[in-house]
Amino acid sequence: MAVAEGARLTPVELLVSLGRNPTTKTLLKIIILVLIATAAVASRLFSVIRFESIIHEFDPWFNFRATKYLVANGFYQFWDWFDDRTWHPLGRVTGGTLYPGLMVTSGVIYHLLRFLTVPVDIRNICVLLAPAFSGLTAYAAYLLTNEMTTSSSAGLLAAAFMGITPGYISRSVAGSYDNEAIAIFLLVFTFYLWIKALKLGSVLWGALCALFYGYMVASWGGYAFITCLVPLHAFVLVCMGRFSLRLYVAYTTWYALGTLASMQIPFVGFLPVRTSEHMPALGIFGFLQLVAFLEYVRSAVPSRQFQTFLYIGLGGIFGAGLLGLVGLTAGGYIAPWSGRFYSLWDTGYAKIHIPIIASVSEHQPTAWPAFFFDLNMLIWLFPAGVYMCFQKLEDEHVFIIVYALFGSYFAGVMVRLMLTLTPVVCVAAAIAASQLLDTYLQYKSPEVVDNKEEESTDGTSKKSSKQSTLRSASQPVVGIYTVLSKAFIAGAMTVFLLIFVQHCTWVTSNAYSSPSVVLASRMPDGSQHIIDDYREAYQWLRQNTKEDAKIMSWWDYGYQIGGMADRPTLVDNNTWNNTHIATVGKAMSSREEVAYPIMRQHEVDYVLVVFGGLLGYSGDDINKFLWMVRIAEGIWPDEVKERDFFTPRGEYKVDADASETMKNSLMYKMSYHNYASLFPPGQAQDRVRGARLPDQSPVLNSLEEAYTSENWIIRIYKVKDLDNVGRDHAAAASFERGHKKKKAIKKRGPRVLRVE
Amino acid sequence: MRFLHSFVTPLLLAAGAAQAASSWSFDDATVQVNGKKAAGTKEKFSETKQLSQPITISNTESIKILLVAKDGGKGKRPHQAFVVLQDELSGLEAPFPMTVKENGKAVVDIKYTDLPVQLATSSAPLKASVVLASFGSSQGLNKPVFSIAPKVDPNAAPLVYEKPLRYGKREAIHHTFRDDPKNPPKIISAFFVLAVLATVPALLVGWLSLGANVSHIQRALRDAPIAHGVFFGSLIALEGVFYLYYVSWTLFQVLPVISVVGAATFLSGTKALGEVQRRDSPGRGDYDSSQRKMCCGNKNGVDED
Amino acid sequence: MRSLVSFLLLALVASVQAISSSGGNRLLVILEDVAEKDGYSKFLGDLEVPYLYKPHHLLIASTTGRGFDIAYETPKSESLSLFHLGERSYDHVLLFPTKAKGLGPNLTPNVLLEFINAEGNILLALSGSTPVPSSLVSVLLEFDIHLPTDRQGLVVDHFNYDTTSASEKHDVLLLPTPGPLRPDYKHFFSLSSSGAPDGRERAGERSGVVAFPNGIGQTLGQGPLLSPILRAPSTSYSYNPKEESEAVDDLFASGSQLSLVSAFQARNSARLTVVGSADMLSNTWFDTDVKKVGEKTSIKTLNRGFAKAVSGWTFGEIGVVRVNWVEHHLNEEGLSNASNPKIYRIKNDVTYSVSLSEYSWDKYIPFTVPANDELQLEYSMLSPFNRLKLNPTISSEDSTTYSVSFKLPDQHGIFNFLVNYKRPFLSNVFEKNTVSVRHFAHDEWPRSFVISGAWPWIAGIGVTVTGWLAFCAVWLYSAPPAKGESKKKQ
Amino acid sequence: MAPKKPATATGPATTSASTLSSSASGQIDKIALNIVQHYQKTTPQRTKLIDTFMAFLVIVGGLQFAYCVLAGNYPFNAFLSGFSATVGQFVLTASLRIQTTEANKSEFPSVSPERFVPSVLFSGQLVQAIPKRILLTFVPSHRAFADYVVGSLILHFFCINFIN
Repeated sequence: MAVAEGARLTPVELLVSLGRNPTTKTLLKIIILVLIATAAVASRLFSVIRFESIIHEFDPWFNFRATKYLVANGFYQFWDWFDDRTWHPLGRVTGGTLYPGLMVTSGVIYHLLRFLTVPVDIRNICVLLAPAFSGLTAYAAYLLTNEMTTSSSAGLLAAAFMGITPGYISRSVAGSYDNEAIAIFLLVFTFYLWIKALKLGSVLWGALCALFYGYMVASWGGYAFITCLVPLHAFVLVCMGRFSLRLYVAYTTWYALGTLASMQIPFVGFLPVRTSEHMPALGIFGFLQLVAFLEYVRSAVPSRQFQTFLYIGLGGIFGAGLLGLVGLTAGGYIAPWSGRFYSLWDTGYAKIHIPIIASVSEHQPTAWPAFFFDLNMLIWLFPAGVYMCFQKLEDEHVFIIVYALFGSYFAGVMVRLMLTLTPVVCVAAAIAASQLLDTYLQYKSPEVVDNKEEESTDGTSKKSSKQSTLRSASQPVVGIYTVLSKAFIAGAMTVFLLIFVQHCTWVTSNAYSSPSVVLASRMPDGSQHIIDDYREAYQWLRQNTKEDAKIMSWWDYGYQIGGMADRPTLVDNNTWNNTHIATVGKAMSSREEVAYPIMRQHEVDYVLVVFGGLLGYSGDDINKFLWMVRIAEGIWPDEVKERDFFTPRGEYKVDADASETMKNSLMYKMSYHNYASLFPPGQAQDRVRGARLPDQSPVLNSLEEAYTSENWIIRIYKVKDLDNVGRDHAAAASFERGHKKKKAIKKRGPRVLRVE
Repeated sequence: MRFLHSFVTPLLLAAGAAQAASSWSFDDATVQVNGKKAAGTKEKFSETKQLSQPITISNTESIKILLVAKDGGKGKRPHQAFVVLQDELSGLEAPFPMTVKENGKAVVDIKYTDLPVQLATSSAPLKASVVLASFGSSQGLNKPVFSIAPKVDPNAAPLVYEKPLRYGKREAIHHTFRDDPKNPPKIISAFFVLAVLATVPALLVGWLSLGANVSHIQRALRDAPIAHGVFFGSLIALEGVFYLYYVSWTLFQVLPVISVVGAATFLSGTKALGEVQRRDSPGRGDYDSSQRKMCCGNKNGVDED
Repeated sequence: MRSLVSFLLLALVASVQAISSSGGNRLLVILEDVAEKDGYSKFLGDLEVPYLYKPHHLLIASTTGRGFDIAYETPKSESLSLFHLGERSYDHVLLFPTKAKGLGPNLTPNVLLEFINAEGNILLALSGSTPVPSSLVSVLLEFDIHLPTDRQGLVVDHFNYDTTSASEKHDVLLLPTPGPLRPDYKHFFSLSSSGAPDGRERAGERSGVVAFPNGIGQTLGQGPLLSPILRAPSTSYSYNPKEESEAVDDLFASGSQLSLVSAFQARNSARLTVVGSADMLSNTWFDTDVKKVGEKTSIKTLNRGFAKAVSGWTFGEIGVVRVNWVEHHLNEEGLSNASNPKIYRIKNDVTYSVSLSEYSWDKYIPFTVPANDELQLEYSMLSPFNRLKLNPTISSEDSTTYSVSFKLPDQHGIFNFLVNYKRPFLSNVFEKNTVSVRHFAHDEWPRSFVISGAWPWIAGIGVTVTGWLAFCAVWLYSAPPAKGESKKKQ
Repeated sequence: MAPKKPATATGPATTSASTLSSSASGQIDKIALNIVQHYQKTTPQRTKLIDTFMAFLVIVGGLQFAYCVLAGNYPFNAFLSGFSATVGQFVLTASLRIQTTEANKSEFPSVSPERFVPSVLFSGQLVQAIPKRILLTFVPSHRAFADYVVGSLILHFFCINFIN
């Protein structure tokens, strides 16, 4: 923006002279790109400024832990890492079940900086990795857009959009050290390379594309998006009769090398030839061989013969291939579509079949406002851009169109896939916007360069007009001759852009910058008050429990406990073992007598629950409770029943008329244990669910309260040992409370003689 | 004080014990199985003759035992008048005290439901014996009189007896391993190896038949000796590095070497291909190609670490 | 006086330790009236520290005195407290019958239970003639030991009683010394005819009787922590002497269900023994002549030996197993066999060994597993994958080493080596060692050239590469169709 | 595939059949014949060399696949790397062939300045160093070979790495 300020004052001639000189243009472009990158990075630092340089929410904590392990023990140890501090007692073959790209990247950066004798803490690298890459992403978006149109203003606009659009910032603020942080850059850059390879039909670019595709695979599970999109693009091209040998070269090179590259990742392994998600790519690969051969034949024989040949040969081969695929799938050599994949087609699927997936909030379908919230004005520039692509329909534009359709569907299905949509939105919107500006910023006739665009937002559009001469040569000029309309439209655009920037800044600073580890609240006097219960509790664990004390909690907190408290956990956010999670769910949702043996068997020492009732913190375990029940019910349908947790009238209540099952469930007891004692009689109430609680709080026999954080958000319970004299915990507890037995309790049924 | 008393009593009682004469006995004893509705037949038994076949009792019935206890021939009430049921297998036994009148008339009614669960579920018939004894000198009586066969009738909730936990050794467990994947017969492998290897000469022959040759090598070496030597050499070297990587090296040994050799390939490649270029179609340079090779060499390096 | 004694004790603590029980030697004896102790002088004498002031006599004397430092209290005295500043002030408590209904604030059920939880041992001597204090009743109920209703009951047996002393009341039972509860248990209470208790297997000749005068019987719950030491004969039964009925109507228990001397061992190996008859510990019955029903000759009671065995067991002088060390190591050549590594790999060969000693009266001796029993190692994650018999390998003069070698299952995870040896009358052995078992590392798989099945494919790659090089050569150096034969093919 | 196809196609030349099918098969024969003639006519010797190499790759790949079908795919990674090595090499070679065929020159337009400048300056930080003149003078066939070499090397590396 600074440039714009400066530029506004500069005289026209200077600009014109500058504009004429290609090297200056280059220089300006570089400057602008650098500025955009700076803006992108800067706007992601809100979280650091607001709070501190800390790793954010859940998954990043694991990535952070893994990175530390990698830095400490080296690459090969990392590769063979068997993690015995998660998924107790199963352990996790972490080295083989994660996407190493992120950790390896920051590891390399770390060692590089060390090599350059820059003393830097690995944590800071992890915190700042995402912003750094966002700069690169902006650059990649610039490149991609440049492939679409000849007007480099579009590219610069796209870069600017990409840099600051909230849809991308949401996953890449400083501290959200997650796979997406680098994956989006790789996504866009891979697409750029793909387009490049397609245009030049060169093995080299294809190989490059494959390499980056491999990097992408190493970094994010979302690589499947590329794996499906590129073949789709190729297929569409062929169907449009746009098959070209360039396509053949680019695609086959990409597929042959890319598939091999992806198979190098232990976690991916044989999937590319085993699962159906990857089959389209393979199919298209074969299909292209076929088509290429047909092309050759056509060049060889007269067309009539070719017809018959086509029918006979093609039909036969296609049928055979189809049969083969079906057969293999039936025979189990190829896995049918995985559950996550189904849930993309039928949003209801997950809820029924795989609650573990449905329970994740970011797997929910997107709400419409979210689109506007994340993309603001781009959302309406986007269709215009796609339309532009339709106008001059070349291979790369087909790609944008396909990507647009594909991406927007998935973004509608899953919130998190908004991320994959964002790049194409930026590109298309940029094309539209630049077209608009370029058209309306001609002064009167094409060749005279016009400087009114200085009112326009940032330097980007200025460049566009520098290009104008060149572009006017290439395409017919749309004549707008009244200065008024030009001024009006340009002004409007300017305002929109300004609003956009303002919106992005606002969203970033308010919505996406809080590291859900630390909560911020406003005091009555408006000052900010930090609620730090999580770290308080994790610190307590770290300092007051044995090194290998097993902590049982719902899986959301597994990574954080591992990362901050450094204690073994039963389940964590890497939800690879549904049964294990269901076991925890069962323990949480059943009576003490049932839960205790489970906890004994899993050697649980402490149980951690999150309870927002006192503070009105709505993301607590009671609100997640139903998911635990559902997941448990999925495995033990006859022991845990969701229905039992509702009142007869079908409500989910926690107050006096909650269902018995609910009141006896471990989770309920742990959440509300001693809670009523905080309040004067009859006043006890839960601020999240707005419920008035009974005065005597539930009794715990097999657990004892170990710790409760300042605002009661985290409550930690210790699992009692077996009773020393062999009573059950209820009896022992009642004895402690001073109820002496006078006589032995008569058991029902016939008497039983003692045998030795 | 107390133990003084316990000193004295033996002396006193020794006298009483001396003249031990009478002993306990019983007669006109009957046993009868009573169902819900119908009372079963009375069966008589005595000390001398016990019932031959066992009395069956099912879970709604009860057994009624009547007898007259006698001490030294005349009816008297003993302090201990039990009917003791014993499971002969496990040796477990359960006493059923009789209610006795002054005149020694004793009766007990044993319901099936009163049986301890081990006895009720016992497979062998239970030995029922009468125990009559009391204080004083007269000798007690403990005689098996009949046996009871508890029979579980199907249409009632079956009694289940789960053994209580007793410490002791437990049966051994041995883990069974998954069996390793097995190799195909070596012959087939060997045959295919040979077949695959055989294709190389075939390839060469094919080329020769098409008039392939390397006759330009002298020219090449003459025009750009180093370039060609190094270029082709480095290609072979790279493959050699790959081979070493396959055999023993680690990634970190390989990468530097690759980058070095790659650079060599690029530099020499520039010249070499240039030469080839001039040879085939005179007068055009092809630095571009080599440039691209370089960048790929580096890409290579970048993406593997 | 006691302070002087205890001072001397302190001075000689080392030598005293040598002969005191494995669980400490501070014994508190609680009687209704301290004077009563004379009635039990023999029994207590056996327990007492002999000749404290002549240490060099210790070993000689140790046959009669077992080195306990005994303190006497009455329930009422306020100086009586089992705990001092949260620490046990005594190691063992011996409670003789008291008349009072309650035992006062110092011996509430909670205190007694607390004492057990703090690994203190209690020997409880009851009597058929005095009602049991209610606090004892309720604490026994916590252990699932049941006493007759309204705290009173007398065990009689009209078929085998002592004709000399109880020809009328039949309340002095004469019992053979008990054999093992089960063939695979160690039995400590079967006395050889000489009356010397021996923990060794000495089945077969069990001559001699134990007199059980004027006692109260208990019934035991189903729990595994309980086990009867002395069970009543089948014809005996318990009744309430208070009620003047001629016959028993509501019967508390009879026969073998009626336990006369019962043992309870908590999870922390603290022991509580209920002796139904305090008199059987008294001097009177330690060795008197008794006569069985229908026998002319009278024999001596073995009460002294039995009392020694019971008290010895209760106070941890016998039946205490000690784990000296546990060790497991990798058992493969070429790899380091360091002791107790934190992590193994699946399919490793591993050796596990544990060394056990057993305390016998005054020293540790090698622990031997009873004939029909096994010491077992469980290798478990969630559920045992292996349960293997540990075999004795090395035996020194005071310990035996049991060990077993096996191949770890092909399942990675966090596993436990678990020796859980709980047996009645033996202190609990529970040794859990956790190890992580990892998967094959990337370089531990068989290499492809080792697998014969992979050869053709390796060859395939080789051929491809060779062919490719050749092709490059041809491409670079092949002259457009012309003569010239081809060399330099690799 | 190109060179192999005729051989297979000419195999089943069934004349003893109904007129319709015989006509169809006759068609096939004619087509195959045409292809073969066309191939021999138009293909330069260099391309034939490439084709031979491709044929060789097809055979090797076929053998490996046959072995997999016959003897099972126990070291699956070995099979994959072995087989995909040949496949990858095949497609790379095919690309080379395509790019070096005179007929396809049009498909691969020599890069024109105005199109290439941006991609030099931004797309290729890689290629900044290059004087522009080189980029303007641009030759597919040998650039193609260089690309081919690079691609193949990458391919080989992956295969070696994957077979363990």
